[in-house]
Amino acid sequence: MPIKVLFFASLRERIGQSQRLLETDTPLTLQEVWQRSSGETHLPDNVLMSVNQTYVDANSLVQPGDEVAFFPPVTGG
Amino acid sequence: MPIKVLFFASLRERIGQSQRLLETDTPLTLQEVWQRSSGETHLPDNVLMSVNQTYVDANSLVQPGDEVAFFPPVTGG
Amino acid sequence: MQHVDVREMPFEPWQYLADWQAQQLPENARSGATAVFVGTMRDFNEGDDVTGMYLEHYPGMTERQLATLVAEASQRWSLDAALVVHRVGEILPTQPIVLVAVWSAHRAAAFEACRHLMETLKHTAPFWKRETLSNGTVRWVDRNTLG
Amino acid sequence: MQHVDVREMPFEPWQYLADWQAQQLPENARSGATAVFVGTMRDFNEGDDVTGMYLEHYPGMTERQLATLVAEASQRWSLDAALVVHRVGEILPTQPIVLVAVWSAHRAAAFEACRHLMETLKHTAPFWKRETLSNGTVRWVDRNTLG
Repeated sequence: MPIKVLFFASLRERIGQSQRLLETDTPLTLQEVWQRSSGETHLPDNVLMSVNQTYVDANSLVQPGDEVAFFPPVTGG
Repeated sequence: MPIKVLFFASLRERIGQSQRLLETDTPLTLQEVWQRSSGETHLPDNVLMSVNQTYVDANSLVQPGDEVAFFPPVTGG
Repeated sequence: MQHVDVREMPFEPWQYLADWQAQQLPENARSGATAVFVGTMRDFNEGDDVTGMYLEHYPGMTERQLATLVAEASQRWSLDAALVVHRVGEILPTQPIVLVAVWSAHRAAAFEACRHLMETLKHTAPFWKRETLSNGTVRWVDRNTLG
Repeated sequence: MQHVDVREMPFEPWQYLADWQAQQLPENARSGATAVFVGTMRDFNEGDDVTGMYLEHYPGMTERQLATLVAEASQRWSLDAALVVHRVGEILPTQPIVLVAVWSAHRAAAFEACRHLMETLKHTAPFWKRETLSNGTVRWVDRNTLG
């Protein structure tokens, strides 16, 4: 099962894509998911992350089949 | 011009009247207004007072023609 | 825009807000943040079942005191608009008693002004509640709930 | 009773409240205190004239996060009911963006829960604003206003 990676808002525009599938048979760190999906080496401090639609921190592990999202600080309400 | 004295709510029921006119040619203290209108000697601590529909404290002077009200703590809202 | 309405007639707060905003508030005064509080008569108080209530007020001073509170809050928080509606007379459980609404450019101001208006209203506006309990007892409420 | 509505369609907050309360809230859940906040799109931000806004969200997670915030607030303040409505998509100045309403037995709980819900929504619910300025510039809002 691939990992599904989503990007939103200004981050989506900067990365130049809204969705990416990462093929993997083993768990990946969020840093690895970021590097393989964004093409950028460094995960910026102010990027928020979720796994399976729940907030996580940058140390979380991602399992094959998970849905990961990277996005900028939220500005609703 | 007489001083018009009003009583409200539980205080009105205790004093047994809602309105009283005090004839006077000179200013009275609120203590004097209370004594002459309520028939009670002591002005209770928790009684609120207004002169001409504005809150005042027990040391205020009342002029002939003024409207004075005595009432218990308010409980609206 | 500031409005105070002390009334015997029941009112529906959301309909009142819709009508007042449509008729009294220009569109540019509606932008930003609106905070609203509605107090509704409960059917219990201090552990007893309450079947009815009479709200006495001081005609003249009540309206004047509410207008003063609204004017002070409007100035302190730079409100675009403020509205206070309060029932008097006979009130039944589940009927709205009080509506406080404020319009501001900023949400902190809206929240704080609305809450402050409710607290000062409860502590200084001349209203007195007389409750009728389910056992027929009639009693004056002698203090407000904390809040 | 808890409800979250993330919607593209404009809504009139007072009408929404009237309808929702009439259809969803039993009379005994309406008693006590109701606190409401409405956030409306302004026609200015950071000193610039704003003519339009697009609100992006994360379908699925947005609803889930709002439901979590509502459930947490409902438990923490023993709310009788809570409602969150939030627009997404294209929004015009003076249109309502967000409505938060809570029903409680006590006014302090109502005020605090309503304000807390708005603050946590603004800091954790996945929405992103993209503004169009009067000079044609399009920009992402990069942080929320304080407050």
